[in-house]
Amino acid sequence: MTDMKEPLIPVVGVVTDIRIDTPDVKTFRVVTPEGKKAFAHKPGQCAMLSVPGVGEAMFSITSSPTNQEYMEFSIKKCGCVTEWLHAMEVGQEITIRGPLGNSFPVDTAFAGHDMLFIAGGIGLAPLRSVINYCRHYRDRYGKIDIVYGSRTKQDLVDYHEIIDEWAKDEGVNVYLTIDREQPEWEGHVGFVPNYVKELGFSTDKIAVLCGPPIMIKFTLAGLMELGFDKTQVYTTMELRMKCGIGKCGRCNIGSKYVCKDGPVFRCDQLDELPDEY
Amino acid sequence: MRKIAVSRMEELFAAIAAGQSLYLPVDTKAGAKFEQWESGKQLSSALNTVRSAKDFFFPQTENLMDFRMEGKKIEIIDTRRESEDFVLFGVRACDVRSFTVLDRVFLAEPVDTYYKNRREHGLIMSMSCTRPAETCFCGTFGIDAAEPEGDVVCHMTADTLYLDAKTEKGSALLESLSALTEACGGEDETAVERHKELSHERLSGLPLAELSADRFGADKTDAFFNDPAWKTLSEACLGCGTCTFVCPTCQCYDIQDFDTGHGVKRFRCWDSCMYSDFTKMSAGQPRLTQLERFRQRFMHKLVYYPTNNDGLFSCVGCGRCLSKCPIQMNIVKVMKQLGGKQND
Amino acid sequence: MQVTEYKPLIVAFCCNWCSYAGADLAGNNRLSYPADVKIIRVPCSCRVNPMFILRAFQRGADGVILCGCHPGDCHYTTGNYYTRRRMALLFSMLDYLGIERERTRVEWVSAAEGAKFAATMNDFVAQVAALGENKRLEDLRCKK
Amino acid sequence: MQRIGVFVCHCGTNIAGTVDVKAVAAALKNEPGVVFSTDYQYMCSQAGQDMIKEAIAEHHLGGIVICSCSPRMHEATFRKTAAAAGLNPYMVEIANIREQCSWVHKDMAVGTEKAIILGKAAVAKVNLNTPLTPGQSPVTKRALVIGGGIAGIQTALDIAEAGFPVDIVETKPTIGGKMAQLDKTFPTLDCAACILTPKMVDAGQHENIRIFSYSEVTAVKGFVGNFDVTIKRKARYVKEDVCTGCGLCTEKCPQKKVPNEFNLGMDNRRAIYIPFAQAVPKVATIDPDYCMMLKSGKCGVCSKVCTAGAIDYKAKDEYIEEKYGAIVVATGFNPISMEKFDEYAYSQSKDVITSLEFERLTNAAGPTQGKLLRPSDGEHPHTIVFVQCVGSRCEACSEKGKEYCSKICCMYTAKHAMLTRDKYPDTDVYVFYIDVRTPGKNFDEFYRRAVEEYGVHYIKGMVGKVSPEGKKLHVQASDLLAGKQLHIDADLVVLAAAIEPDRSARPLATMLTASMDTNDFFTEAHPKLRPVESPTAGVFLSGACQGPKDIPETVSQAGAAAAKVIGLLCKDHLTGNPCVAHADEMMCNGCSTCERVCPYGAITYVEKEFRMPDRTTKLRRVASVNEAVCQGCGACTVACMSGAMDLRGFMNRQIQAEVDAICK
Amino acid sequence: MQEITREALLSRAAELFRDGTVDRALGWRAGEFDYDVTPGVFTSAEELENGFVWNDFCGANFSKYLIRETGLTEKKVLVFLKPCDTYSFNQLLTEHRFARDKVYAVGVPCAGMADVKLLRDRFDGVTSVEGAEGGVLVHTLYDGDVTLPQAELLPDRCRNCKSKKHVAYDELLGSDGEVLDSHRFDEVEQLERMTPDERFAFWQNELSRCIRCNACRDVCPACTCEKCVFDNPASGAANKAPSSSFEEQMFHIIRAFHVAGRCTDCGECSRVCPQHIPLHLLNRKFIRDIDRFYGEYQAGAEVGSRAPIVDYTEGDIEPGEAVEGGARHA
Repeated sequence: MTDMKEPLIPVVGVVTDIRIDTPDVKTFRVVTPEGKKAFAHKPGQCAMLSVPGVGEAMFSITSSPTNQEYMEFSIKKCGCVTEWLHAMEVGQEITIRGPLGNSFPVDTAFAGHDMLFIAGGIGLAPLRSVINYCRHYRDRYGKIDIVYGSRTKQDLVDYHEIIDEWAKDEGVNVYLTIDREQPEWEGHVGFVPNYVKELGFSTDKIAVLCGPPIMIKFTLAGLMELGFDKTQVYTTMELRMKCGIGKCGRCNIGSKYVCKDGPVFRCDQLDELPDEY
Repeated sequence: MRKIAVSRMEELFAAIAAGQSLYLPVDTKAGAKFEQWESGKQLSSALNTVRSAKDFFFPQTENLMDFRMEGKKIEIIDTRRESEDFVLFGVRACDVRSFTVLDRVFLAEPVDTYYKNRREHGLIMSMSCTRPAETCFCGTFGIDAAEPEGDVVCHMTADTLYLDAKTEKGSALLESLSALTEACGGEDETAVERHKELSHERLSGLPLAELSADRFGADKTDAFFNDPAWKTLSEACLGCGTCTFVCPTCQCYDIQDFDTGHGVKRFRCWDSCMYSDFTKMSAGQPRLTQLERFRQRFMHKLVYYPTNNDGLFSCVGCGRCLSKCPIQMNIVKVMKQLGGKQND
Repeated sequence: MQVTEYKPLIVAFCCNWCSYAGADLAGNNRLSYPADVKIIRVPCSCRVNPMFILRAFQRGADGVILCGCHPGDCHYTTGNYYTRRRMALLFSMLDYLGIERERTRVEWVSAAEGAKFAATMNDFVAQVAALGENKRLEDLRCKK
Repeated sequence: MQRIGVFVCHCGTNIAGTVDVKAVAAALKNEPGVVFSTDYQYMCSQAGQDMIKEAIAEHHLGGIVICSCSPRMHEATFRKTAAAAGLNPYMVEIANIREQCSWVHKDMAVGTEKAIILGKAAVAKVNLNTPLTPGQSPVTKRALVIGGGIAGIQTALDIAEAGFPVDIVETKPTIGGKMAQLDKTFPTLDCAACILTPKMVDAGQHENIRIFSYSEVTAVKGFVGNFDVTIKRKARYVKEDVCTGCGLCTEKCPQKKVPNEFNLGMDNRRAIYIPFAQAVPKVATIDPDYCMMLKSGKCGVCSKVCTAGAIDYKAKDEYIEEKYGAIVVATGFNPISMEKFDEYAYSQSKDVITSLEFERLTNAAGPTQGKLLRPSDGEHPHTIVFVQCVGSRCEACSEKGKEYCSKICCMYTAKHAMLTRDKYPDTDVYVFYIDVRTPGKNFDEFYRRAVEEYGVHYIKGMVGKVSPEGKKLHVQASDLLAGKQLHIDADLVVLAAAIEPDRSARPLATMLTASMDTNDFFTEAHPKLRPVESPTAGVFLSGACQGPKDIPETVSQAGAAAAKVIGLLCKDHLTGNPCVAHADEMMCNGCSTCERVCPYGAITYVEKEFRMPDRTTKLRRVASVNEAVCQGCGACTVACMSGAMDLRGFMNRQIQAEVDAICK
Repeated sequence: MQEITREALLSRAAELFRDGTVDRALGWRAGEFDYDVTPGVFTSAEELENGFVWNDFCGANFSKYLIRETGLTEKKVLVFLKPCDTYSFNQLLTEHRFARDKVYAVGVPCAGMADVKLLRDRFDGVTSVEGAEGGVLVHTLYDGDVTLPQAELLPDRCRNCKSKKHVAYDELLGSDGEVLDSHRFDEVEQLERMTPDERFAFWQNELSRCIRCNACRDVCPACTCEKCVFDNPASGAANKAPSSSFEEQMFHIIRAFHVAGRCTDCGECSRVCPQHIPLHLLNRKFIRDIDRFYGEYQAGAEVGSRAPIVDYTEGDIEPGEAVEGGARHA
């Protein structure tokens, strides 16, 4: 955890760019009023964004820590705060507080390994920072496979970045899928868990999973079938949060606080927690 | 150790209050309550206050900051003012321990500066118990009501108040009161010992004296999480927040914004894990029924908290929930049910 | 009327069919009343929830007045009868809690009673002004 | 949050004279959501509206606030403007800065400050507005006319002529109503029967008209375009479709002592009867109160003489249910009872009669075959006193009569007086009056002819007392103009009794949820602009049920009501008001409290299965609002404890936002 | 002492379980002491035999639990109802909160229920309370054993009991009582006679103690909303903490208003308030006003009755007069 002198008091952030990703996902670029990045972070960490009067909510930082100029957040519209954020225009100030939570063990457990990233829908948002981190320090990791699926082509977040940048990188394989046939789609059609099994990855890698609970459940089962061990699989969790620093008492699963001890968990660690998520 | 005649308490209070705010339990229509001392206010004779003393460090509502907005601009205003020193007099052993429990949450990294600020400015003058109630079970958690923790520990016999400084802060306070108080001699030591003995005797004779927490503690999640007894225990729970709010160690809170019409106040307030919307998200609800919420509260006190805090329980046995729960459900019943025969 | 520095803030809920039209008529006839009165249009006086009234006081109103069609003339036949009962009970409760009874009022003003509207507002503003600022139902956070 | 445009209208100097409109526009520019703010001379002008449309397009506005005159004035205008620019019309809010600001405040600073606050409230509200789409409901293309008098007949004929089926429900055995009882009509003096009976026949034979005579409406459910009506067809013991109307039974019936209501009891009819020769439908009816067969099972004469075999003693009341798109109330009037008017000796002397009884006495089809004879002894009366305003224009507190003017009495009294003098020049005719009211085409001329040509003695003054003395009636009266007491020995006294709505109107109003005034006349939706519509959508008013009327007025109102009905039935669908109540089913307790306060019966309850958060299902009782019936008063929203019930367009949060904005 | 014994209740319950009428029963479970009984759901006669308690501290009103329990069973739920509970029971039926045919209600006479708070106010360390000759015998830690008349244990709601008559039951054990002529409005009237300043001071003092634990609301048999407005962020009225005196006023005024005409005056709100706020005085004010303005009305006296607040007459009192009348009437 990064040292925060005043963990509850945010700083002001200015939205300098808004990108429409999908019909319900927008990506917001945020800097301080001085035009700097609000704070340094690690891949997988989160921040609390707030619109005073509307509320505060936790979002994973989508941009890579290697980006020293700004932070980005890909946000799906699904509640009060997100609705407000979606209605915003460039130049709007918000507040930002963080970094919060743990991060992916990019420099330890991941180092030197082949990586398999599996995401569904908006689940790509937390993975984007770690994927871009791995791409940035390309020599530290082995082969990178990315499986990403969404309902439709329009719902694929960061589609252009995936096609124009990721897919063109050496040693990076991107596998896209959508749930149902669509006229302008020539790629794979089917659900992510099935696609992962079809692709049949070798087990000598670390898998990172993020997506809706049902997708995680089936993909994890699929990975087990392929011979993965739970210690090789990482995922991120999301629960209702208020303080973000493990004190307000609501995001615990057993003795672990998702906001402080998470959001990144190794799947075998999750097994030790009571079934209450 | 220093002493002062009970008949001169008013002078003592006046002397303390001269340097800082002094809060002490006083009797009100609705039971004892911590109030700021002013001339004429008497120390309550009640065993304990209805509300715990946690308010002083973790108030029920607290303005965290203000926001001023104009057009697209936001200004963040830290509304805190310089805190003043204060003394809490007459805090019982259980409540003093609750501060330790709270400290482990709020002073853990990242430190809650709001709490820390108050904690640094507060001085605890605790008071040993001689008339523990039938609902008391602090002993279960290793608390000695005859020998509380605190900056200054007080023992009150029929005619004398003994003041024993346990910390530097405490010593400094007693130092400042030295003109008023007398030094203690050997017979005073004896008197205090006798006082403690009486206290111990009474504590050991309490109805709940035998209650044990041994079965609970760190890493016992699996032992209790799926116990069928949770259903029976929780079935009458109304889901109100009474137990949480009278509890000295419950520290869950909510952060909310209030639009005043000319700005936004962000405040935090006590919340309760017993409330159905405590963990509710637009996407779902991990604790669906009162059973899960009820279980959370007691698992937290007896298992989760000890797991994260070297085995320390986050119950201090003050007994408030025993007397305040609308349906008379409480941690003692929970411990006995889950603890099986051991506690019968 | 005595002119004082203090300007009370009055929220007036007016039903669309009678009282709001009555207020319009007062305007048509250039019958003046203090600008302290701010009107909120509701379809019927029975749309006014006691919570709106309390909220107005919370946010700094010094007086709240409800205007509706005369009993028996409600556009919706019965709306103002319910208003009458609800407000009788609410006002009595506020009084019971020691909140000045002069801060609240219900007045029946028809679409033809522009003069009555203006007179009512003049009277109510004077009545509230005489009481001074609302202290008993205030929310300190909302004070400037 | 919306992207909001603010448009501040000068209204020439109407607003700009007391409000600094530029300052208002500038102040509102900083409100949350406002992306565009401007002012203009006349927002409602074509140029102003074009400006709004352009701004909506250019700035992608999601909501607009117009600071202008009262929404009662131009809300509809600006909603249309918004719609024309592709914005949902309900994303428009109006800040009333003219009637409720510039016109009532004189100081520029004060007016400007208030206008800004009103503008802020409108902005705060529009920020929470949601696009609303009015609901649609189909229209049953059939009308119901309740009452078969001239009002009902005319309405029915007009609707039927336009091609829509229409049913008339009449409580009596025949249609025709009061007009059928009249002799001549003022001011043209044409014969009532001559002009009415052809219409009755038309109605009876029209392919689009069904007549339910001897029937009553007993239940009305539903709403405009979709009424479900239950009609009770009272047992008439004669098969309507079999009876030929030959009338033989009515001659042979041994029960001859039944007071004949058509002649107001001045003669008798049989227990089986046809009210009058031109009755429609022309079928007999057995009066169960008098029929020996029905009462004691002994008789059966009518059945024996009926060659068609139409008599059916075992008939029962029948209930039929029918759907209608529109309902016209034409329940008409009755003269009030004269019981309370002892001073005129109505109950003491047969020779004190009401004007309607006088009509029957002068009618060729009446008890005297049209000869004016005294009811007591059948002699020709030589001195006749007419008393006007009996029970009309009474003091407010008077328990005896009505406060209102019955409107028709002056004219029919003049008619009676004139006709009497015309037929029987040897008669002295006196008319006592308070005022003579003759506002109508050729009315005053008519009255003056009575006085000037026919020598009727019009005396301004009230009759104090009528006392029967021997064969004479001693009339004590005052002549206000001469300032003296008069004593007249009259042979006949005719009372111009006030008229009142038919008794059946009150329960009917309840069924229809139509409102009535204190006199039980139906209330119109607007006294000037919507005189033939009731406040309840789809319910229309025809004739004297709405207020006293003469025949020409009745017929014109009947036609107007028909026109409204036709206008309604021409539509395939009705577009509702979208500002209606709506229950959030997840929060609804199903407690029925809202149902109790709904004046329209718009709320019903349904048992619905819900998926609970724990993935179980649960059957819950929840409120459901019929949006076509709901009128949007909001009574239910306050009755609802949980806040499940809210009113679109005036949501709790919107009103609270307005309160907040005003109080900040 | 209660007229009906534990054994009588148990044997009746056992029969009902045996003949299959019910598959669950709402009753009281023993606690650590005589007085800390907890409501519970028993699913067999054996379970009742082992854990069921019936004594003077069984005051909790079960009606509200029926909403949940009737939804969980195919059979009926057995419930024991004291006279005052039957009013809440009827009121919930009026509001369609549970199905009548899913309940088997046994009326139980009530001699008044004891409140341990009253003992605690007088003695330190009350360890047991038992019935004794001439009242109750109280064992205490420091004040010895004390015998008290039963009446001294009765809380306000029992001292001012409005009715000993059951208004709903499937069967009645023991004898039924009468609707009583209680003095329950005395305190309300006393407050009404005060000056507005005094009243304001009184309520400020009382309400300022509120900790917004929601016990009053959550125990209230009239407060059964699927989602309370005070918990619903979308209502605009949600508030969680007494962060200003206004929010205390708002919460209690609106809560009282929401139960006006529905509150049966069961007194549970005041019983459970950890801060001893006399909340029943708010509800009673509404009851008093309703009686005074619109004629006597007892919520829950009959199923399906129309509460005066959702009714009207053309000649109702005007709000201005109502306020005048409030202070004048004695």
